[in-house]
Amino acid sequence: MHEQFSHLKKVVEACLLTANDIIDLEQLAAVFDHQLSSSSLEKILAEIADDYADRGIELLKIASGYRFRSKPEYQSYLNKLYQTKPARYSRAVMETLAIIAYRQPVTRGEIENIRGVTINSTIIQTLFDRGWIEVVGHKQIPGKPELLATTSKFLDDLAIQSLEELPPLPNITESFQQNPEHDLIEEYDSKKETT
Amino acid sequence: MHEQFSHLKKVVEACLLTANDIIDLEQLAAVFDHQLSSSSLEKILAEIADDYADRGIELLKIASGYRFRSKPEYQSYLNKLYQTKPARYSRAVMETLAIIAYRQPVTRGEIENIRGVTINSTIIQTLFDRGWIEVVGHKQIPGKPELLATTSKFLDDLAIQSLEELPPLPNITESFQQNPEHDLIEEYDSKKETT
Amino acid sequence: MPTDLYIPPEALQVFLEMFEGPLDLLLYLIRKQNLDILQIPITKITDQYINYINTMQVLNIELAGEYLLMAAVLLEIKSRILLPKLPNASDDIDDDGDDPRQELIQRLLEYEKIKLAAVNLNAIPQAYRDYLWVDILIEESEPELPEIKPQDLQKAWHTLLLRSIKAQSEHHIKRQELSVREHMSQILRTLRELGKTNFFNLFEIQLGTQHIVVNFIAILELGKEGMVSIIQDNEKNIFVELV
Repeated sequence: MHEQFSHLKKVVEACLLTANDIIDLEQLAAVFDHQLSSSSLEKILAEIADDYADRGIELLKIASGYRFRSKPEYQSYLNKLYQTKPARYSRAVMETLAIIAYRQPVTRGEIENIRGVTINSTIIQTLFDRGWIEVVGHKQIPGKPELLATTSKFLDDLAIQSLEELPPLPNITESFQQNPEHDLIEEYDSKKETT
Repeated sequence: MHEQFSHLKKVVEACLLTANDIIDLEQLAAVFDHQLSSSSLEKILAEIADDYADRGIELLKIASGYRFRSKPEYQSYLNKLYQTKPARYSRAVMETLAIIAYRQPVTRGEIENIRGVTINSTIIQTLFDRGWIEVVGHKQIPGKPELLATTSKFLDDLAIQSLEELPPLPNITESFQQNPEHDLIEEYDSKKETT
Repeated sequence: MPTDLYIPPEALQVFLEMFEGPLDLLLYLIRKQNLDILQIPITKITDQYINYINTMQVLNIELAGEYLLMAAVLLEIKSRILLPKLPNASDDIDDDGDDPRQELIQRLLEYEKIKLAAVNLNAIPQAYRDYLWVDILIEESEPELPEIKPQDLQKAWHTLLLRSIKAQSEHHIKRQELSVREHMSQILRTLRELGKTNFFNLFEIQLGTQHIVVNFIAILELGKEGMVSIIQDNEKNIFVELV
């Protein structure tokens, strides 16, 4: 039995590490011809996650399944390996994304109202290109503007399972007191920005 | 020092596991700003290889560097993960094969006449590649087209001794009466065709 | 220009680019001076904002329309507040109990929430920026080839037949004809291997009469279809060869 469990673990491990995609329980069950229960698979997955607790990579449970990723603390090294500067989004992009994430579904006009400025098309396009937002319908007002919402890829790329795991919207007066001089502008500007 | 070594190992592990490519010592050295000797790196790599000796994946040292791969003994499981649907031949391939099997030796032109469409070269090639058809001569008409016939491998793969063991071809009215409800055309059309 | 916000003129352009719009600039003015956002001293803020805008314009720094619009909004709120009040009205509140600042305050609060939310969102590790997905090689294996059963061929043929119904035509395909076709292929194969062959060598007598008959028909069919030539030499030996 112990031998058997160890074998199953290795198979699941090989599946997850080679998948190059998110794998869900259904897919894993198919690997074993549906002879393993979901709870058995979850037990195996939990053990694998434990095994990697002190490694360079970690197993994540995300919205649509399971996937290994490199631990964020090693990213600076990985950047040297690939010699790429990872894309950082500008404040405008992140604020637009935040509005879509927290206020979805929203129209572009509503985003502009909240930010108080017109939105450059490239900002929305950046988010579309990344696969983080999508059109989920049209608002029944004149012009029938598109209603924007975040996608499951957005959740996956942030490695969270649902929108509820996003940090709660700050309570302004509190957060102000906690960070009396929180200088957001500087915080953003210290990073190289690209849209 | 031990702490340090464990840290380096995790970084190298993260590099190798996310690379999806062969990584050589030079690239790894760059990750550490060339502060590590080749022998140190090799020691780290040897330890990582050891760590994975009893896992679902293994670290390979190949001519041009290092790379993780799934262990071949788990391949049958991985196949199940990726090939959720068994491979199948397209309707075009199956019809072409049927014509060659039942009407051999036939030319490509004759096959096209029967199917009523021109035949993509990849279809014939698929059957050649599989070793199921061969050229048995050339028809003495202008252009001397190749005469195609099925091979003994075809019989072997279908586990029959001779073409006579193929299901007989009833005439149209019979086949209709036998299977009044199963519309084969639709059955085929509903599937995505691949060669 | 408020003294505590003095910025060298040459830095103003850069400074402007630091703001995401008039709401952002207003928030900056409010927060920098530790003012209560719920009780904005509208006169003070309006003056600072207008001063700031004016400085920009004097220096010919291009301002987005939104900044000018906000100036108008602030001036309007300020003027409403400065209007004479009824005796029972409290400070900054007009007759209907509506604070003319209310809408602006709501917008500022909403924007600040989003602004902070964006910072928090930005702090969450993002794929490819903060981590990479693990992606390792799968040991290559032979691609799995499709399996077919004899019945699949029958089905395929049915499909062809059914399709040709519309076209017209009668199909008379008999088992014996199939058998002839198989022999035709076999004979071609033999001839390809052996070259010109004696007619009788194409028969395997031990396989019986049916074989001989079918094989004979197959040779005739091959001749008729011009795939082989059947020739007789002076000694009346019959030979078959590929054309």
